[in-house]
Amino acid sequence: MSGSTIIFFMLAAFTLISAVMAVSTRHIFRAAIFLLFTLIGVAGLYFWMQYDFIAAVQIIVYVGGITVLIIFSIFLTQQAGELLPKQKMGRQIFSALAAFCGFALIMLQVYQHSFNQTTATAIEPTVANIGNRMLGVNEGGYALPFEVVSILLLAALIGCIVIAMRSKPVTS
Amino acid sequence: MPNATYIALIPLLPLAAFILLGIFGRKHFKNSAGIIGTFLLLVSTALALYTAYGYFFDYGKVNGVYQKLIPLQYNWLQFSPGLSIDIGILLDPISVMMLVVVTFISLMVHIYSLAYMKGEERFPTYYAFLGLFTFSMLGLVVSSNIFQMYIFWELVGVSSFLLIGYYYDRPSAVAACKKAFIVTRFADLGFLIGILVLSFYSGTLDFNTLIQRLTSPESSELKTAVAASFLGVSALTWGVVLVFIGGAGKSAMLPLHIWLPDAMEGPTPVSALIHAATMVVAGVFLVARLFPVFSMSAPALEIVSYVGISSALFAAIIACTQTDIKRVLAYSTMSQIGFMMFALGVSGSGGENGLGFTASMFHLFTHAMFKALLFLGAGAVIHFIHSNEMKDMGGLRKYMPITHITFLIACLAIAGVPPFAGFFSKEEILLAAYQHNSFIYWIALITSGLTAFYMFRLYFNIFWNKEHEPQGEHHHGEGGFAMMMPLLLLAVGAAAAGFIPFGHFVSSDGAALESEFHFQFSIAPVALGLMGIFTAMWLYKTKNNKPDKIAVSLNGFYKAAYHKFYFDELYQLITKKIIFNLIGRPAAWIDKNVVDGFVNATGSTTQTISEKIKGFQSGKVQQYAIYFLAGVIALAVLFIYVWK
Amino acid sequence: MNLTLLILLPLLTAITILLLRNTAQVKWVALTGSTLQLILAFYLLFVFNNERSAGNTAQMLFELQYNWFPAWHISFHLGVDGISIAMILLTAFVVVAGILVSWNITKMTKEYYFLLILLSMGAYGFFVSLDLFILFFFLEIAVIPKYLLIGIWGSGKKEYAANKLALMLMGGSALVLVGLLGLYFSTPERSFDLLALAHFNIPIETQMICFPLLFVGFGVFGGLFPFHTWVPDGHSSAPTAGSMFLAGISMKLGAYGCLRVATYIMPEGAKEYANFIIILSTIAILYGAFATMMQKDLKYINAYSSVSHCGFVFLGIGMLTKTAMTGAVLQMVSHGLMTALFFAVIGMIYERSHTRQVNEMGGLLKVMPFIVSVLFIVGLCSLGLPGLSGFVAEMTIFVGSWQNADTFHRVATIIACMSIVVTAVYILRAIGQTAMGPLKAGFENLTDATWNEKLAAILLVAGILAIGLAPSWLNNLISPATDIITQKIFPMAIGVK
Amino acid sequence: MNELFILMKSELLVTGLLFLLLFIKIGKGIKNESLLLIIQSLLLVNFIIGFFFNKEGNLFDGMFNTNGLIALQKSILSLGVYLISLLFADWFKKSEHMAEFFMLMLSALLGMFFMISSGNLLIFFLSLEMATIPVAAMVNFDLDKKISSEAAMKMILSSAFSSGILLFGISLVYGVTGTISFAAMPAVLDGSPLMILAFVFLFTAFAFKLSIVPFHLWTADVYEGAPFATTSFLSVISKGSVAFIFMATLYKVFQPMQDVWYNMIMLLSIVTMITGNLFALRQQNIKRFLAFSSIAQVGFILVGMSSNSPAGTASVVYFILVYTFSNLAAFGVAAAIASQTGKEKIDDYKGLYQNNRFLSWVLALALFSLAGIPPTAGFFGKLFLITAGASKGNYMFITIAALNMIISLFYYLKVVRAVFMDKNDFPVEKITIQFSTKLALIICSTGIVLAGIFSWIYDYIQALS
Amino acid sequence: MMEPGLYHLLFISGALFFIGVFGFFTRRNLVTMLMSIELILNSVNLNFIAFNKYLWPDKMDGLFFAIFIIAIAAAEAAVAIAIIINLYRSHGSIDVESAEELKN
Repeated sequence: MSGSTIIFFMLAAFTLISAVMAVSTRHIFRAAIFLLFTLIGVAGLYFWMQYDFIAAVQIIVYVGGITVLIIFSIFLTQQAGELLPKQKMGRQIFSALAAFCGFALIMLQVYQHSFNQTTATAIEPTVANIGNRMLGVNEGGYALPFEVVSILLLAALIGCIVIAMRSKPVTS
Repeated sequence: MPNATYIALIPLLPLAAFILLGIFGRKHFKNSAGIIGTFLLLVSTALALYTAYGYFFDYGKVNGVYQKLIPLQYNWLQFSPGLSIDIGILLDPISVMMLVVVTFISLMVHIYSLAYMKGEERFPTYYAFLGLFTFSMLGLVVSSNIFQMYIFWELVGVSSFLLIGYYYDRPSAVAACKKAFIVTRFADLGFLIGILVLSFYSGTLDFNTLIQRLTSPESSELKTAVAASFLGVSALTWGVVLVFIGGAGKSAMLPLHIWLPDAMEGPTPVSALIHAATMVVAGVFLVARLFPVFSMSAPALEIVSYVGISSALFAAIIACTQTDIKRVLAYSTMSQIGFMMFALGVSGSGGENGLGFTASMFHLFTHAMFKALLFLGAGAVIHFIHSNEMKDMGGLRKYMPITHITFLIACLAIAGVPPFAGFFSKEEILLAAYQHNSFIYWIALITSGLTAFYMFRLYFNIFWNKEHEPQGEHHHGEGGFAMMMPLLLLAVGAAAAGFIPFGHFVSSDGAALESEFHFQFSIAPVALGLMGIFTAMWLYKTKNNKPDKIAVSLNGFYKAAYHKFYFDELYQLITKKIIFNLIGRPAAWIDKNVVDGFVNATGSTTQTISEKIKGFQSGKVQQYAIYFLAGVIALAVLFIYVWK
Repeated sequence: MNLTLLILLPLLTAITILLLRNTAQVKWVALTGSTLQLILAFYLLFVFNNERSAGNTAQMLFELQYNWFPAWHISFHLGVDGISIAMILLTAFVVVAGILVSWNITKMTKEYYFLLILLSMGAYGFFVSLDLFILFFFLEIAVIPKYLLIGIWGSGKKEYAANKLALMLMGGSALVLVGLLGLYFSTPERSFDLLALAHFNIPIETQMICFPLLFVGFGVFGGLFPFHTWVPDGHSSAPTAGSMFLAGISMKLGAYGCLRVATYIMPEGAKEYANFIIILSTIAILYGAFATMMQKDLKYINAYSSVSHCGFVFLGIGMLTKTAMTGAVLQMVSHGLMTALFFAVIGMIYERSHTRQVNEMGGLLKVMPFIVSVLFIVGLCSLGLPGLSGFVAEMTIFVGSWQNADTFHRVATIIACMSIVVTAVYILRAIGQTAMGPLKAGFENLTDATWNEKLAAILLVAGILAIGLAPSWLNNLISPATDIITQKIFPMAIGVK
Repeated sequence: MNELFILMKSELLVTGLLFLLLFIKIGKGIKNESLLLIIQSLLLVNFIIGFFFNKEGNLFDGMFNTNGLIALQKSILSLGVYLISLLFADWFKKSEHMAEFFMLMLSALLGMFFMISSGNLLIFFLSLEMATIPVAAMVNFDLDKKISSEAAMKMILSSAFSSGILLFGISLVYGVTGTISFAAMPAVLDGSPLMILAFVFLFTAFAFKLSIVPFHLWTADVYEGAPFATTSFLSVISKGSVAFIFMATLYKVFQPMQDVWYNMIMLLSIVTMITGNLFALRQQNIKRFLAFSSIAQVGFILVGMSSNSPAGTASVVYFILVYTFSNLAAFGVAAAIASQTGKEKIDDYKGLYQNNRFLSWVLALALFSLAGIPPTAGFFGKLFLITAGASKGNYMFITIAALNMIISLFYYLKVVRAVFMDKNDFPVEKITIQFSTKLALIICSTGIVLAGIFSWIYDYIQALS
Repeated sequence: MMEPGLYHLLFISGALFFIGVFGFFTRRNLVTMLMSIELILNSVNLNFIAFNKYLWPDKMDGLFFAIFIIAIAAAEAAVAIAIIINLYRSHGSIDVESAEELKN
């Protein structure tokens, strides 16, 4: 067993265990922290796959952005220290069952499937390559999605501002 | 060939009276309606007489045989090639004879009603209806096409309905007119199906063609009709028997007679016209019209004769017990028509065999005279007494002498006392029966004795018996001239009509039939008739308690006869209990609850399901997501594993 | 003659009504429009007969065709034959009479007349269309006006009745739609054209599926047993003119569809299912008549009797002989006029006595002789009195039915014949209780018909008499058209005598 | 670059409008009334421009496609937005966030334009999100209503969940085929079980957006909670755009798997029609009622879609045009009533006709059109959908669809009955409607009546598809 | 055990996905539900990167997809949090079961 393999399994275990903890702990802050761990674990897997750029993005956006956002929202909406309410047992079991069935189904299909594979030469996911493509308009260029996302982010921003910056009190 | 136009006018003039008086009468002819109607009918009668003269003495006879002439025919409705309703005029001895009878009796009634119905609120309507009836009856008798006959048959029925229901605000009249219509309609169902059967096998609706196709031995139509059978009876028999049912209904034959006594709710002149002289003999006329076809089927003739004779006897027995004078006359009518009917039944076709046919028609003719007379006379009595019940009458001979004499003539005629008209016709009928079927002959003989008895029972009860106590201004009882003239004219007919050599004109094959007079044969019926008369005289000439005693001694039988052998009750049972409760009510119930219920149930089930499944939309977003995932998994499994 | 006029004229009338401000003018416009339409219908009859006598033997006359939705091969294809003209005449009569009897309507007058005219437009369009798509279009166009007419101006449990009617008719049209699509896709060129479909031999398998769909679908409109249950409630809840239109025109749409679409296009299917049709219609005839006997409400009486009478139409169709089919069409016309008149009379009586229960009335002949005389006429027509149209139609059906020589058809015919007695029973009961007998207290001051009511009644009575007294003009108009239909069913004309 | 301007004319115009609004908002110089006028006129231009300079072509390496039909679809959507801007003018003018609302709506519209034109899964996904996320914000625009935020929460969470499912599906498709380009995909689709699984994931995301049962559960809640303008946008524009791209995807990209998706669509169509109808039967709130009825309508759209033919395309596009008119008219009337009286219950509509004839007739017309009653265009729309669906010869399916029209008629008539027949002692008082609202209602009614009878509208669509 | 590869990664991503799904189903707090969504999106990203690396390294479709998903996730999260905060203000709670007024 090579070192890479060991690292992989450790990363995998870390990610999954964190994920399970993130959805099961009754302390909301711990959940946020476990989410953070999971995201870092996923980033680790990207590193493991030598996709450095995406790993970096993962860390910056998720860890630096989204998690912080979530923690802020927890601060805004939650009295700290209170335990999360427990879901009904029936719902829990049913959800677990549904999730497991889905998982089993997908894994079954995935493992039965023999994937095709390209024979063409790989493109290295370097920052330069990515940057060129990102703003390219020709074959393999992603300028259009880039523009779309930018407008989307603008729209999301406007939406957030309008909704969150409400002035009048609620009348129900 | 006769001129079609004026023959057509015979029925059309009364129709014109109907339209004119029906539409404008109420406003414009309030008082003159009677005169208008009578005048139009007078013209019509004159034309009918002229036609009869022409037919019998001028153009009708070719080579010694009276022809069936069709001076007018118009294609009214074409069903399919060869099968059409043609409205036309068929002249043959019986139709010409009927033209005369109908117009004459109708004219008498028109005239009589001028006085009798005077002052009625719906006077114009009355004359309009009379016109409609006369038109329909005339149309019926001249029909050249079996469907045309059916058409006028129905019209006759409806005009009878209208006239019986003339006093529409009397519940009893309403019930009577409904009953008359419905019972005859029920019979007409048989007629209609009979027409369908006959027309299918003969391929035509035209009388002449139909008779020709179904009687000539070599015709293929006849062979098929005889060969085809249903329930073991040949199609031909079915056809004519069904047609006969129609005739039996109209002619009040057993067991379809129940409407006739009730029909006396109509004004009395109407009873004279419709329920004595004309409409009720339509059944006889129908059988006579199709007689050649009937004669091809022995079972059918048997049925006709037995229905006829049993009705005759049955009605005669009931007539002996009734106290309403119009009802007595009604049952007597039924009895006499039974005579005509069985006369046809015992007749053969052609030559000497056709005696029954001639006798029947002869009796029809004479009966029209004396029965109309009886009714009109009874009308005069009722007009005077304002009651139909015998117990309110008695000793009227002093107050209404003319009525008395004419009534007596009519009674003698119907009783078969020579030389009055009834004697001759009844004699021939009995002779025909005697030659054919002795059982029927004996029954007929007894019935004719009974006839004499109940007629004179009526006569004595009205004009003799107890003395009448005049009340108030009822000093002289006779109606005016308008009422007396018809009585007198009819009395002449009733007295003298028997001397017409009827066989010369009317016979089953158109050739003259010499009727011989058998003196020795007449002894028995005349004797029986006289016996009946004297019995009646003994019982009823003066007031005594003998009738009551006899009634008591005949207890059960008398009661049954008095209650008309419970036929009405039987019908009540069938209609109310069976038709209404067992068919009508369930049908309505099924419609409300099953058919409709199914539709409503579909609606409410949908609503219920809609209510039941609302839990899916629980408002819980997580549950939505679970359903979402479940849907995804279900679809995936379905399409990966099951539905490839 | 341009047949579009028949559709445009009502449309124009309807639009004019919408634009009017003055409610008093509305009814005059409606009357004028419908009278013009009646004149147009007569003109159509006239030119049609002229063309025919000039030797024009084309199946349909005055055909015209515009492409409408070329992508679907839908064309605005109009044309008439004898049957259509008979139906158009019927519609024109009933519409004029209907407008006349609703002269005194005060509630939402404009809308009322608008809907009436719209309804009539649907009927005209239906009867002249030769393309099944537009036929269906016009069939459905009439559903909502009926719903609104019952729901807004009706009486009794009107909302229930309106709903039931709309939903059942919609159900019928759903079946029709599926059937039509089956026909459409069975032809190689994908056509909705009636004549094209008729000349193309639809495969027998398709016929076996589509015939019942279409027949039952149209049958729902026509009140075919056991899909008739909208009839009693719908008719009795509708306002007078609404009932007249419903029973007089609307039910005929269904019957016409059964004949023209189902039977004509799919002769094999008709042959296969004829026995079912006969059984259902025979049941309807007798069962409807018996159910009528038990009704106490005049409108219910007429509604149930309509079920019975429309059973004759289906019987005539199911018998598959030319005469019976001609009789069926005659019965459509006859029943249309008769039932419209009956409803008109019931409406007149109700307006005065404020009751429709027969046992609450009596002796009305005394106070309203005109109305009651008309009631007599219509009752007698209903029970098949000669000289009135019902007789002609029923007898033609009977004679035609009898031409089938086997026991099954015979028995069915006899059972159907029996209804003439039952009909007599319920008609006489109804008339006897309402019109005859002693006058009930409180009815002494009722008045007779007004001019508009008289006019309406006379118009319809004239129609009834025109058929009843001289049926051959109508018979000659219809029978060539039914001949074509039966020829298709039995190409070698069977030896019917 | 000239080509870019022509091919992306609608997108550029909308983007321009979006930025114009942004600058105006920043500058705060213009009153709502005049701003609305500007927006309306530019939207009208946007609608009209869809009929000119149409060219077939693609940009950005096939990521962006356009042709006449797509341009027409965009025009229909623009028309819808234009009508919304007219219909709810009253509400807009009162709102202090009108500019923001329009910015969100326009960005969603822009997202839809890109979505319809999208040529690969990435741009499709992005534009789908762009058409969703701003709408979630729009749902929350009744800021002082609790149900509005509840609805927004439900919308954003459900759509995020569905995005997750969609993305998982896309990732599997990518893994199996190695491409995300629509053009390249048909050649490499193999119909293997994993592919079917991936397709199901993808399909359900469409189903979610189109509110196909059982993925519809968010619909009614969101429609009810959202402001009228948003609800109508969601039910008409969103749904229309997703239907367009769904159809294009099925017909072009997943053509090799048509057996699978035909059955899937048939099944879901039946379930959708029945469920939508059964739920609609009971509803009292007009928005919720229209939500369920629109679910049933989607079932009908699926019938037409199942035909997999140009006729199917044409009938779906046509139906959506008709549906736009009908549904917007219904929502417009409901909004007009709600904005003045606050009444949203069907029972409150009893006796509406007494005081509000115009609104009643428009509502009735709209409902008849939705129910498919002639002579409204809805009749033609439904009939063409069914006819297209019947071309597969599956009569069971067609019969069920046709029978469902009965149930739907039942509940549409329920409203009609309330409006016209039921008595009410306190009917809705006379409602004054703004000119622009009236104009929009008239446009809708005209559309409802004439879009069917003037067959050239359908012919135009047919020619393009 | 063999060398870790595509299938292992797919297993991890699948597991992550359904852990997220489970969380989404069972968590009652809206913020934690949002967290579950993030898990789901991460699993998808992992899928894309894995496919890109092991199967289709010749183009960078998967990679770009992942990048854009991250961007979308951010936008979605932002709007979602805005909505949640708004909901908190109006309902006084971010328990998902406190907002179930719209139903049936």
